[in-house]
Amino acid sequence: MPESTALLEVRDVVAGYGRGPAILNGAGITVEEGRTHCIIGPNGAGKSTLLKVVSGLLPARAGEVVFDGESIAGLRPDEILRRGICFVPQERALFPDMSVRENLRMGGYIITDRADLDRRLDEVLEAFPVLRERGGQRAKSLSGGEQQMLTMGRTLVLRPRIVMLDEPSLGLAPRIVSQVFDIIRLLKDKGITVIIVEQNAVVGLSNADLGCVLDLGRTMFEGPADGILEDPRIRELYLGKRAGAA
Amino acid sequence: FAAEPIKVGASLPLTGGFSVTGDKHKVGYELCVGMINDNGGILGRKIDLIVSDNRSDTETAISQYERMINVDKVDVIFGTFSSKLTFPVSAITERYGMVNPIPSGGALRIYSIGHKNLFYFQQNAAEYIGKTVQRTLTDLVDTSKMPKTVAIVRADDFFANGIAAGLLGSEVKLPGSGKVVANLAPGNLANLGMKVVLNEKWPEEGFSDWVTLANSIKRSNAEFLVALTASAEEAVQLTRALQTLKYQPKAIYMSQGTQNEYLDSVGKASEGIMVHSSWHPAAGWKGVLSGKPFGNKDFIAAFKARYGAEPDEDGAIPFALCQGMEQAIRGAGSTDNKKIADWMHARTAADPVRTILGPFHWDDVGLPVDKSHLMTQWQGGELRFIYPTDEFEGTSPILYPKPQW
Amino acid sequence: MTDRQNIDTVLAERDAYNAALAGTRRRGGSWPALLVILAALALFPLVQLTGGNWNYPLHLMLYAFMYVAMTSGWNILGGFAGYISIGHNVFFCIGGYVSGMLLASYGISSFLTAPLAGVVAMAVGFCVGFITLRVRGPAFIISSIALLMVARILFDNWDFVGGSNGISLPRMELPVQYVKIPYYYAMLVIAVASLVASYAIRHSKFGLGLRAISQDEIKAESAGIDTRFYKILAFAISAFFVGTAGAIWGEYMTYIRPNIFLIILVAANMVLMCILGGKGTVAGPVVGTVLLIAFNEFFVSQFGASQINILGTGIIMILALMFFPNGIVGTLRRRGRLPRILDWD
Amino acid sequence: MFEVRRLSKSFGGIHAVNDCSFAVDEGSITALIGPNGAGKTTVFNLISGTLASDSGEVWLEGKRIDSLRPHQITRRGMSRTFQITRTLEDLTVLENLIVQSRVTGIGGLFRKAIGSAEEARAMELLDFVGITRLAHEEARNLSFGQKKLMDFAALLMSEPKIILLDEPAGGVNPTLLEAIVGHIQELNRGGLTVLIVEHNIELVMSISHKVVVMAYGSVIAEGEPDAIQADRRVLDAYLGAQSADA
Amino acid sequence: MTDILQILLIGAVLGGVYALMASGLTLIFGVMKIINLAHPVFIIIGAYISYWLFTLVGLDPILSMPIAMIALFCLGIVVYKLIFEREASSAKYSEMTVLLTFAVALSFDGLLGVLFGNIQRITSPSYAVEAVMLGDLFLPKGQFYAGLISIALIGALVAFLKFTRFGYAIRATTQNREAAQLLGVNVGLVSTITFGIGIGLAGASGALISFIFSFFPARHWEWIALLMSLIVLGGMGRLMGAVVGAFLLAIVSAFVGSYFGSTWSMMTFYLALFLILLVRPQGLFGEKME
Ligand SMILES: Nc1ncnc2c1ncn2[C@@H]1O[C@H](COP(=O)(O)OP(=O)(O)OP(=O)(O)O)[C@@H](O)[C@H]1O
Ligand SMILES: Nc1ncnc2c1ncn2[C@@H]1O[C@H](COP(=O)(O)OP(=O)(O)OP(=O)(O)O)[C@@H](O)[C@H]1O
Ligand SMILES: [Mg+2]
Ligand SMILES: [Mg+2]
Repeated sequence: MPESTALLEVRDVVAGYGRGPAILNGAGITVEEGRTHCIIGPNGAGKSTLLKVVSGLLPARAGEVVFDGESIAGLRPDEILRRGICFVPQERALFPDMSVRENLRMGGYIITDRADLDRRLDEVLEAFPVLRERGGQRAKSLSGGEQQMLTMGRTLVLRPRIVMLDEPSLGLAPRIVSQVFDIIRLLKDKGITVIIVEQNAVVGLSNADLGCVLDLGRTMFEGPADGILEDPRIRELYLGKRAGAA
Repeated sequence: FAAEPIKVGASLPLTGGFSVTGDKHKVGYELCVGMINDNGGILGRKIDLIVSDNRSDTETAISQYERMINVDKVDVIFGTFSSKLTFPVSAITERYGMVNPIPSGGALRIYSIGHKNLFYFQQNAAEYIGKTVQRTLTDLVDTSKMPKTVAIVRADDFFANGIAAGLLGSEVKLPGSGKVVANLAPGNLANLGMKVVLNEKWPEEGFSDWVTLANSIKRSNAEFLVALTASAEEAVQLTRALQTLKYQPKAIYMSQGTQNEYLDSVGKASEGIMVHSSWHPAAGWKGVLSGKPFGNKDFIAAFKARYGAEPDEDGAIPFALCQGMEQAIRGAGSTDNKKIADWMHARTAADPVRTILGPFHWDDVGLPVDKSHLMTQWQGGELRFIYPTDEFEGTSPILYPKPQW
Repeated sequence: MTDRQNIDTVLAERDAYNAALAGTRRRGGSWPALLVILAALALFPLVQLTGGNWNYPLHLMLYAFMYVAMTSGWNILGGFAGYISIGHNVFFCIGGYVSGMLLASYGISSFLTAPLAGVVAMAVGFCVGFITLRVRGPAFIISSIALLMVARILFDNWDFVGGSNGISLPRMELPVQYVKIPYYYAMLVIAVASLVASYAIRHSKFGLGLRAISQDEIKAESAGIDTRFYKILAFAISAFFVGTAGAIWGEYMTYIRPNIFLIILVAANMVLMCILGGKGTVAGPVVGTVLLIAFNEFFVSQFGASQINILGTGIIMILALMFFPNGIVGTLRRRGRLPRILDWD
Repeated sequence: MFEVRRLSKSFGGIHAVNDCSFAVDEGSITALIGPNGAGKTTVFNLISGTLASDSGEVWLEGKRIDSLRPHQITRRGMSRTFQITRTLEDLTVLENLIVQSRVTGIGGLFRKAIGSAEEARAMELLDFVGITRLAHEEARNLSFGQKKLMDFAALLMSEPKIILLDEPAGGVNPTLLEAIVGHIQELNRGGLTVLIVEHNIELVMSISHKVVVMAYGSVIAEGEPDAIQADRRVLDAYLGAQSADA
Repeated sequence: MTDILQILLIGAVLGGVYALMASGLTLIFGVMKIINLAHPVFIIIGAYISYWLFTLVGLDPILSMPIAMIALFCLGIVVYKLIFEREASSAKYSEMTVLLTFAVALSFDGLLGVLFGNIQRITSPSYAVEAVMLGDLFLPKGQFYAGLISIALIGALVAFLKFTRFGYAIRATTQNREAAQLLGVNVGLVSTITFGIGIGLAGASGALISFIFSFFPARHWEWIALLMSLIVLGGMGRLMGAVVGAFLLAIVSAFVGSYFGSTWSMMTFYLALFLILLVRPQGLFGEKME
């Protein structure tokens, strides 16, 4: 793979919690600009841990995290965000007592130019009319799907270069799941690189360009998403037999 | 080189609620011990004074006396300040058969539980202070101008409750067994023919609502205010609140407030406020120190020379106590506490202990015989001594009615 | 791209990986050593026969036993069930007053009435728990402080028990060198009893239930645990030990008054000792108590009793919390460095 | 065996559950589905006693249970899992399981915390969900999916007669999920009654005997899986475009 | 009638002061979930600063209030950095901090005692013993000024939280720490500054109470329960709740003190606390927690 297209290069990362054993043992992922990536793997493989390392929430013990040609290992989460990597964790990360509009505004917290921020907000509300409708409502009173839209909308305000979503379809009704993937396509259309972690692997992979299998804290497989979907061994180990029927 | 020093232990409230007075007790003890040592000590032995701070806390005080007696192995102890701390400490000293000379701890109940080694170094128990208040007013104030109503407010404190019991004429009982120690009826206020229009207490710790209290006093319209504060600080707070509200009674008596700190904090507002006292610079008591005469005047001179400030009651009392104990050790010829106690119990009116607070001899329970408190009043920024009028020279006339704020 | 591995290899590797990461199970404590220590404590008062003056060490030790009992008691509610009370000395006070009033009025020794005092404390604990255990976390902590304040005001104004001036109790007539020994043994018995109870609870279904409650009450409920009953029972048991200790302490002091029992520092001591030693562990209260009393004595002997003492206690506590967030016992165990003699969980 | 009659619950102004009635037959697997915010979790909370209902009745084996406290309901043989897993974080995984086992009488309170028979059973269950190695690990250290698995294993510890599963599949790896579903079906054949809330529609349709569809707090449809899947209302409200593809 | 109005006035002016004392506490709890048991000790430090400025250079406590506020703001930041920051990632943060703040309170109590002795102090500007007369009613000037300034400060705080970008960040951090962090809020900085502001408010109220209540280092224990009852009544972490709670309780306690005796006036606070826990555990303004 030509070096130039790798926007984010995570290589041989070793990481663990506190004094505990290493959870990640040489995990890595190569992220190409403008493409959608899907990480799959069994429970406890270290998928969330990997995203935490990239976003700066968890320090790596070894390995490199190179973004846009510069190492970002050891930076604070807000510094990494300023460079353009935005992370949406597994639990929905809203401000429950703030209104929808305030939540969106918080999305643009690092944007200091007020006019610019207002313009972006308008744009997002354009893309998600529901959010405009509910502008004054408190975030916690939204339904699960609306909350997910708000999270995504907030990410759009920021216009990051990379968005990392940890199980975005979790707990959502099928109808909303398809909406979420619509939004992910929308992000891609706007030139944003997306990384998702999905247990709903078939749906995840079929909506992604590239896939990555993580197991035992290591990267077991990396390649085009459809390739992964079709590999029988991966299917047996990670996708479940039923996947074949789908 | 001389023999082993005599170790003397005292635990005092150097910090906490009683810090102002506690600190002065330390000064009083130190001054006296220093002078004795300068004079060659007692029985050829120097005195080694160990003072520790009990933070005005009961449990700490107890534990410190335990420590002094068992670990530091002191020969003699000096008492602590306040009834609150003295009460429990006296049980410890009694257990070890130590003489407990008490500088301050006037509540009658302390002397009612059968301890044999207590010796009080002030005029009389708190319950009888009311007598001094009563006599001051009857003797010095014209009957027609006498206040008709009185408000009595007090800290819920051992000492203050004691004074209140005398003034209100209540029974002093031992809770639990219910034994009546003294029946003080009808009480000094009743004797004065005054009607009690407000009787209120505030908690001993953590009270800060002085303005509301002052407002209640003002609403009662009492002509005479008896304010039984437990410490100088409380006296300051209450005075300020009363001043703010412009409560104008004919007279105010407080149980604390002779201290210079009181004057510093309230300034002119002190004018006309009466406070009882055990000591006054004008009192011409004659005492003895190291076998030589050493009276009140000498004390004042020595105090000024050493500290460059005027002494007050709280320096004088511990000094007198130390003076008395010096005579007792010398008299007993040893630091054996049994012998010291026997010697002290053997004092009589004719052969008393002689101190700058006057002569002392004690009854069986350890209260002084035949002594009563003085009444003082702040006049022109000075604490004047107004009653009794016949004991010493230098008595000032009473300022009555109290000038308005 | 990594090479495609055989499914079996992956599965085998998974097993190896799992084995490597597997957590280890806890070991048990060592009993013989404990029995030796206990025997030594039981024989210690014999030193008074040597003729030296050991009153102060005896005093300190019985004081330590008392705090061991109170802290272990506190730990049942605060450590196991996770309800931190900064007002537990209310039960200390109740115990002291029940036995104290019986002693003062009828002359019955506290040694006899201490269990009764404990039961009264327990009953009060039951009632109080009924109200305050409805809230948890910060609100419970605050309610416990309020309980302390309310009790203080009530006792201060209750003339029957002598109000804020308190009452003095008859002394036990014994020669000076023996006078502490009965109290020493009484406190030792209470301390050992509290530890045994604490151990038993920690290893029972009840203890497991309490620990579940400390984590998530809704989950505990839906796991079939009667949380309200468990909590109140824990509250009552913990009040029992604190109350019994108070009963003996009152007679030992020969004087009881609200501000001996009902000052926040007594409660603070319980909390501190427990946290320092290790909240929710059986040995923690002992370790914490011994350390804190030792520090305190050290300060007193070095600097005399003064504010430095308080400053020192505060700083030690900060350091302990920063470097031993789970208490000494808890943190050492996490790091696998806990001596076996302290591993009672 | 188990029935909900005219249950209602509102939060402030929101009618989360509104006059909701349905029944679950003994020995069946019944699925409760519906869009996000339909009130499914709230119904679970009302049934299990975690929340008090505003009105309505819950009947279990011919007795009303709506005024009982949660632990009493659990003791009658009805256990549940939580959508957002609740773990006893400081307890080990093993203890998390043991806690669920039944305690009888005051005497039982002071029985040994971890009996050997219980332990054996717990280890068996952990082995089944593939997290044996975590048995002595504190539960806080589990990944999202591992917690879900632990929760499921713990549920079975109490040997319930009826279980309520709130989105058991969310976040669980598909391979493992198949095994779990197989296990549920096996238990069901042994007499266990199951009420399951799940957004994984494929799973729902393949295992359930009856499907209840909720929207806006009320039941809008009820019936056999096939009939439900063809129901227009359900399609509109819930399934959306995605399942139309399937 | 005059009587009642008079008592109401006394309670109300004191309420203002309590409100300021409680506002910093509430702010810190709201944002960081720290129950700052050391809050009263910081108030006392503020009072000492004003006391010494008054005693040594004669600076009026109201004028020295900004100095006390800034000094305590800095102290708060130092304390936060040294002690609380490293704990912020711990799972049992809220519980740990109760104990840590307790330890901090103990340390400062001891330190102040070593430095200044546990001697009661009070500043005596002339207005501390004067009153404004409103017909028959009087208004103690000291309390009145302090109450007014408190309200102004609280108003400024509210505006700051509502309208500034930093205020947004503070509120966001309050509600979801991790999310705020992931949106680029430097939550470490926000926490530090918020803690500083909270302690700064403690300093300001210290300056104001320096002429209303006498103080000494160990005094802070007495205020803990009182302040706690205020913030619980209002709903923990709710600024407006604390303010309303403060006024309500101060007024009720003034009535209780006047009609039932001073011994019982403090009881108001604790009984109110129990009542509210029984009836509405989330406080007057709090929202029901699960
Ligand atoms: N805070 C923590 N402390 C210690 N270990 C942890 C912690 N969080 C996760 N782990 C461990 O790290 C491993 C990987 O966890 P991670 O959350 O990255 O898994 P995951 O791949 O996201 O799984 P899932 O699909 O279940 O979310 C797990 O074995 C888990 O036990
Ligand atoms: N504690 C609460 N306070 C206020 N509103 C609540 C509460 N719990 C639930 N709700 C509201 O009640 C409605 C139903 O919620 P519920 O969680 O039961 O939905 P659900 O069907 O489980 O949805 P999902 O599939 O997203 O889990 C929602 O609108 C939700 O916002
Ligand atoms: Mg994960
Ligand atoms: Mg739900």
